Amino acid sequence: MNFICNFPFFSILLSLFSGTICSVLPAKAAKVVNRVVIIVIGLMSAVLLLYLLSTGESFIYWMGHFPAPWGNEIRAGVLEAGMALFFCIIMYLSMAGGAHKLPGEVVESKHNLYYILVNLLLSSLLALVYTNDMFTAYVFVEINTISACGLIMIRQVGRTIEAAVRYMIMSLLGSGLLLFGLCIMYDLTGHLLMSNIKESVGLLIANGEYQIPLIVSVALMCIGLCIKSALFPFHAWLPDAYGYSTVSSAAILSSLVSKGYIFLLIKIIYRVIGFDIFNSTRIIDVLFVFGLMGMIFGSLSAIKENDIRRMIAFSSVAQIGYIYMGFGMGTQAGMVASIFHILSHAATKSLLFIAAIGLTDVSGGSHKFIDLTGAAYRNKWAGAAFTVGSLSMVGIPLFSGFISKLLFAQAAVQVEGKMLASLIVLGISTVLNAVYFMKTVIRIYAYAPDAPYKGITFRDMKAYAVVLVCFILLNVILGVSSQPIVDMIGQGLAMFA
Amino acid sequence: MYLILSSILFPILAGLFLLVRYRTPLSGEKPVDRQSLTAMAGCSLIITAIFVIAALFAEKGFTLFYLAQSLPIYFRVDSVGRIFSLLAVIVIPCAGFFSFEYMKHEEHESRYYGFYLLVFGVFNALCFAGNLITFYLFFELLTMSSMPLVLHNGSKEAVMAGLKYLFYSLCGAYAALFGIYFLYRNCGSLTFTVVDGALRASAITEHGGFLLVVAFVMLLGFGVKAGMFPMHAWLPTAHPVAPAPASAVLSAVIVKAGVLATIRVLGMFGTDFLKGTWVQTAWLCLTLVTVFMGSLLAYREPVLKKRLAYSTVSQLSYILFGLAVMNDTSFTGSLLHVLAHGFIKAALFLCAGAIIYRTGKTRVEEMRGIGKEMPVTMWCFTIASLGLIGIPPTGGFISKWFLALGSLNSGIPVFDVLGPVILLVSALLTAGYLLPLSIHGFFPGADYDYGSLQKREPCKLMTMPISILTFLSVLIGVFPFLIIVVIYLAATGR
Amino acid sequence: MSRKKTAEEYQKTFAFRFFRWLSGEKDPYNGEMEMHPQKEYQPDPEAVLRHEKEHDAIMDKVYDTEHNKWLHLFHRLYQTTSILFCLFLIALLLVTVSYLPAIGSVTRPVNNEVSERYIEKGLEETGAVNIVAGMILDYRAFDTLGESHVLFVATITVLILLRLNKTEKDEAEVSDRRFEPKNDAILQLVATFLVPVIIIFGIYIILNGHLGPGGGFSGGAVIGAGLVLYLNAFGFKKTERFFTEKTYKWICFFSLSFYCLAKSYSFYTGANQLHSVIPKGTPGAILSSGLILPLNIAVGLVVACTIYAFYAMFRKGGF
Amino acid sequence: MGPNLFVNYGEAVSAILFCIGFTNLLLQTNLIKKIIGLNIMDSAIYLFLAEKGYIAGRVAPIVVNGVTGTETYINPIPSGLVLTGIVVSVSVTALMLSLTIRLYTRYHTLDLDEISTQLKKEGK
Repeated sequence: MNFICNFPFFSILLSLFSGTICSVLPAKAAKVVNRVVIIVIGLMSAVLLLYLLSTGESFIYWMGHFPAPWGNEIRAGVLEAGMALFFCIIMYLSMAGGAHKLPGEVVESKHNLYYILVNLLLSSLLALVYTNDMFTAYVFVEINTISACGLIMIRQVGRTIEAAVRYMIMSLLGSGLLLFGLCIMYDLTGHLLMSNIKESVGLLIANGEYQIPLIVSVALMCIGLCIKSALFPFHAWLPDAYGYSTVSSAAILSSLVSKGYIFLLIKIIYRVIGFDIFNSTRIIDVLFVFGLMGMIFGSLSAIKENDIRRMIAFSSVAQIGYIYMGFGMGTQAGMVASIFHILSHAATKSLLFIAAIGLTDVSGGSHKFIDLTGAAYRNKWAGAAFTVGSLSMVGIPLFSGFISKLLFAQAAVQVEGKMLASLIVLGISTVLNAVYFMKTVIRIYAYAPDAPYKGITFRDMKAYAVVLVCFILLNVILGVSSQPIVDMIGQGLAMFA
Repeated sequence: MYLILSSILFPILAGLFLLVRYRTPLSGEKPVDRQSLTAMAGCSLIITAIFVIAALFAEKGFTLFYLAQSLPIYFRVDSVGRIFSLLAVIVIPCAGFFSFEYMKHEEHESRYYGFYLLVFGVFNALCFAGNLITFYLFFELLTMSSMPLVLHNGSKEAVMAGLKYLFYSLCGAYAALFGIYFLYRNCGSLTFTVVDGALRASAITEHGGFLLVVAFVMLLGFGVKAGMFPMHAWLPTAHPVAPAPASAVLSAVIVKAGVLATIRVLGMFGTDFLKGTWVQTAWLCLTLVTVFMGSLLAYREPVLKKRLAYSTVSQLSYILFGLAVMNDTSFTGSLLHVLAHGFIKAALFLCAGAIIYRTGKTRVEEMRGIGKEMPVTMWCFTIASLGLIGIPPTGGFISKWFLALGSLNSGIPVFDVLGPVILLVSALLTAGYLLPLSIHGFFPGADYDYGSLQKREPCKLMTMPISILTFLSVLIGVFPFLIIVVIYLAATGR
Repeated sequence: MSRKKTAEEYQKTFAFRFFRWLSGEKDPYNGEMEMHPQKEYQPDPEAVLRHEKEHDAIMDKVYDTEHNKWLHLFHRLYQTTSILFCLFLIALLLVTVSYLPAIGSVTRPVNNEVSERYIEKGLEETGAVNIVAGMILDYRAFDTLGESHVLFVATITVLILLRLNKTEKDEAEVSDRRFEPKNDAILQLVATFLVPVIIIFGIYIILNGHLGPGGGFSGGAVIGAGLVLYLNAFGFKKTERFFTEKTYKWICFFSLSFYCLAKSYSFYTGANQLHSVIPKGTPGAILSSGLILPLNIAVGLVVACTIYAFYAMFRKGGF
Repeated sequence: MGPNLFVNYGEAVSAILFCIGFTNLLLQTNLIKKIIGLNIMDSAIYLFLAEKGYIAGRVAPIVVNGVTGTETYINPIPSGLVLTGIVVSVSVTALMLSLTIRLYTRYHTLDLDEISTQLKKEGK
C-alpha cells in the first residue's frame, strides 16, 4: 500500500491527539499547535486528493488487523479528500480571522480549552468524512455535537448558554433518532460497515423482505441528521448560537458543523442505502418540501432581523434549505449541486461572519443596523468583503453563489415533477436574499460623517485583512473556475457507488 | 480582442480607482481634491470613448474564459451591439461632462464618477457580449453598478427608490435566468443569432408550447428593465431622486439594456418560432397598453423629471412594439428610435437638470417664463420635445414612420391598424405634456412679472452637451440613411 | 500481676468508650463534628419585591394565555404537534418492531458471520477471554477511541462552564468549607473502611476486564465513586493533598496520549499488514491479550478522574 | 401490523419508552425533567440494542473452559455497542447538567422560556 493511503488515518489521529496535547499546554502554545495541525492536515488532504485524482480509485483503510465485516474501516475517495481539504482551509481562515477578537470574548485561562474543542471538532469532522462504519459515525457525531456546543457557549453570556441548551436538546433528539434508526438497520442487516450494509440492503430489497422497517430506519436516520443540521422547522437554536458566540465559532459552526452532518447524510444515501433505493422512497419528497420551506422562511426571518449577525445566521437556514432541496430532487445533478452549495455556502458564510465582525468593531461593537451606518468607510476591507459575500449570496455571476444556483436550476430542469416548484422558490429566495443583503450593503456604505466611531486602517489589522482577501479569492475561484470542482464532485460521487 | 477588452476593462478599472483613490473622507480628513478628480474622470471618459469607437470596427469575437462547462464568457461585436454602443459612447460622455458642473451641488462626487465609469464599462460589455450567459452576467452587474447612482443623495427616499429599482431588476433578471436555464437545455449553444433562432428543431417539436411560455417569461423579465407595463413602477420612482445626469443616462442608456436583451432573446428563439403565436399577441397588447398608459400618466404628472420618466416608459414601449411586430421595417424603426429616443431623452433630462441646478425648480407650473431666463436650454428643450413628438425633420419622425409602416405591413389582424392609431394618440399626448412647458416658458403670459427675470443661463459645460445631443437628434432625422444601412445589416443578421 | 487502673485511665480505654457508645450516653456528633449551620438567607426585601414583580411580569408575558392569543395558539399548537408527533412515532415504531425479526431466535440477520467469528476466533485473535472486551478494544477499537474522547470533550465543556476564576474560587471554597458538613464521624468511619475496598474492587474490575465481566469504564466508574465518597467524608482539604486539577490534567493527558499512540500503532501495523510486536500472551492469564489490559487501565484512569472531576465541578466549580 | 409484535415485546417496550423520553424532551418546561427525558430515551435505545443480542438459552460471551462454539454464546456486538453508548450518554448528561447549573445560578429558574424572556429583556 502506498504511504499516502495512511494520510486519512494520520489526519484523524493527529487532530485527536493534538486535542489531548492542548489540554496541558499554555494558551499560546495551544494556538500554535492548533494552527500547525490544521495546516498539516490540509497539506495531507491536498496530497491525498492529488494522489486519488491520479489513481482514479478510492481505497479502504483497515483500522486494525481485521478485514471488512469484522474490523473497523475508513475509506477515502476524491470527494472525501476534497472535503477534508476544504474543511481545513475554511477552518484555518475562520480561526485566523477571529483570532484578534478571542481575548475579548473568552477568559484568558480558557483559551487552551477553546483550542481543544476546535481540534476535536476538526477530528470529528474528518472522521465523519472518512468513516466507513455507521457506529463510528455515531460516536463522532456525538463528539461533533458536544464540541460544537462547547464552541457556542465558550463565550459566556446568557444568550449563548441558552442557545447551547437549545442546541443540545435539538441535537440530542437528532442523535436519539439517528441511533434508533441505526439499531434497526443493524437488526435487519447484521452489519455496521457501510459497504456490507449496502450489500445486505440490496439483497433485502431484491427479496422484498423487511420493507417497512427498512424505510422507517432510513427515515429515522434522515430526520435525525436533518434536525442536527438545522433544517427549517428545527432551527430555533441557530440564530442565538451563531449570533452571540465568538466570531470564529460562528464562522466554523455555520460553515462546517452542519456540513459535517450533511456530508454524513450523503454518505448514508450513497454508501449505506444506495442512491436509487433512497430515491424510490417518499423521503426525498419530504426533504424537498422542507428544503423549499426553509429557503423561504429562513429568508423571511432574516428580513425581519435588525441585528447583522442574527440576520446572517437566519440566512444559513435558507441556505441549508437549498442543500436539502438538492437532495430532494433525487438526481445525480441535484446531488452535485447540493455538494457544490456546501462548498460555496461554507466559503461565503464564514466570509460574511468574519467581515461582519470587522464592521461591528468599528461601530462600537453594536450589531444593530442603525449603528452600522457607514461602517464600510471605517473598515474598508471588511466592507468590501461583506459586499462580495452579499453578492455571492444574491447570486451575481463571477461569485460562487451564482454557480450553485445555476447548478440547482440545471438539476431542477431535469426533474419534471419538481421543476416549477424549485425554480419558483429559487427565484423568490434569490430576491429575498437580495432584499436583506443589499439592504445591509447599502446601509454600510451610507455616508455617516457624524458617527462617533473611529475608523481602522490596514496597518492595524494586517492578518485580518489577509484572511478576508483569502476568503474573497476562494469565493471568486469557486465562482469563476467551477468546472474542475464540479467534475471532481462528479468523480467523487461515482467513487461512492 | 484587446480593443474590446480595453473598452470594457479600462472604464471599470478607472472607476474602481476613482472609488478607492478619492473615497469620501471621514470626519477629520482633508477633503477630496475636486479638480484632479474631475480631470481624472474626464480623461477616463474620453479615453474610453476612443476605445469604444475603435472597438466598433473590431471583427473577431473571442472567449475570455469558461464560467462553467460550455458556459464561456464570450465577446463579439455585431451590428445590433454597434448601434447600442454608439448610443452609449455619445450619451454617457456628454452627460458626464454635464455632471462636472452639475455635481458641484451634490456630495460624494468620487462615488458618483466611479460608478458612472463602471456603468460605462459594463454597458460596453453588455453591447459586446456574444452569448446569453455573458449578457446575463453584465446585465446583473449593470443593475448593481447603476443602483448607487440612483440612491446617490442618500436620503431615505432615494435609498428606497434604489432598493425598488434593485428588486424590480433582480426579479426581472431572475425571470430571464429562468428562461436561460431552459434555453441552455434546448439550444446547441447560447451564442447569439439574429433571426434564425438557436433552438434545436427537435426541441421545438417536443416542447414547443412550453418554450413559448419560457419565451414570454424571458420577455417579461427583460421587459422590467425596459419599463414594460406591469413592471414599470420603478422608473418614475427612481428618476426624480437620482442626480439629473444620472437620470439622463438611466433613461437614455441603461433602460436600453432591456431593449437589447429583448432583441437578443428574439434572436435566440427566432422570429419564425414566435410569429403568430399567443406570445406575440400578448406582447403587442402589453406594449400598446404601456405606450398609452405611459403618455397618459405623464400628461397628468406635475413634476418635470417624473413626467419625463413616464414619457420614457411610453417611448420605450414604442421600441418594444416595433420589436414585437417582428418584421424588418419595424425592426429598423425600433433601432432608429433607440438612437433617437436616447439622444432626445438625454437632452431633455439634462435640460431639466440645468433648470434644477440654476433655479431649483422641479414642478412644471413653477417654470413659467423660464425660457426668458435660460434661452439656450429652453430652445434645446423645445427642439428635443418636437423630436419626441415626431415632427419632421427630427429623428423621432423617421423612427415612428418606420414603426407605423412596419406595423401596417405586418398583416397581424387588428394590431396592424390599432398600433399606428395608438402611436398617433400617444404622440398627441406627448405634445400635450411637453409643449406647454416650452410655450409657458417662452410666453409666460400677460400677467407675468417680467421684472423679476434675471439671466440664469448655465455655463458652457452644461449647455454644450445639451446642444450636441439636440443637434444629433435632429441630425439622424435629416440624414438617417447611413444609420439605416447599418440597421438593415443588423436586421438581416449580418 | 494486675494493676488497677485509675478511673481516669479507664475512661480512655477503648472498652469504656465502646460500652458508653452502646449505652447511648454519648452522641458522637457532639463536640466532634464541625458544622456551621447555614444562616437563613435574608435577602433585601426590595430586591425580593422587584424580583417577584419581574417574575410575575415574565410569567404574564410567557404564560399569559388569556390575553396573548397568538402565544396561546402557539403553545397549543406546539403541544398538540408534539403529542401527535409522539403518538405517531410510537405507532410507527411499534409497527416497525412488529416487522422486525423475532427476538431470541438464532436465525436473525444479526447472528451472521461477524458475530460467529468474534466468538470462534476472538480468543485466538485478541487473546481476551471476555469476547466483548476483545471486540470493543481490538476489532472495533476505533469506536472506543472515539468514545473516550467523547468523555474527554464532555469534561472540557464542563470545565468551560463551571470552572471558576481565582477570586470566585476562593469564595466558593469558603462557602463550601463553611456550609458543607464535615468531619461527620459516621461517614468518616464508614469511608475509612469502604473507600479502600471500593477502590480495590474498581482496580480489580479494570485489571480483569479482559478475563471477565468488567473493563476500563465500569472499573473507572467504581473508583470514581470511591473518590467521591472520600471527598464527601473528608472534605476538599484532604483530597487536594493528592488530587488537584493538575493531577487530573496530567493523568488524563498521559492516559489519552497512551491510548492514542498505542492504538495508532496497532491501526498502522494492521492497515499496512505489518507484524505487530505486541505479544498476545496466554489466554486467561492476567498479563495477556496484548494491548487490551493497558488500554483498560488507561480508560479506567480517565473515567475515574472524570467522574471525580464532574462531582467536584458540580459541587464547587474547581478542585 | 407484522407478526412479531408480541414476540418482540422487549423491543416494543423500548420503543414506547423511547417515545416517552422524546416527548419529555419536547414538552417539559423544566430543564431537569428534560434531562431525565433524555436519559429515558437513551436507556430505551440501550434496551433495544440489548434485546438484539439475546439468543434464547445461551450465556454471556465470556469464554469458559475454552469453549468457543457459536452455539454457546449470545451475540457480543450489541453489548459492545451499549457500552459505548452508555459512555456517550454519561458525557452528554454531565454537559446538560452543568449547563443547567450555570443557567440556574444566573437566572434562578429552570424554565427555558422564562430564561429566554429575561434575555430578551436584557436586550443583549
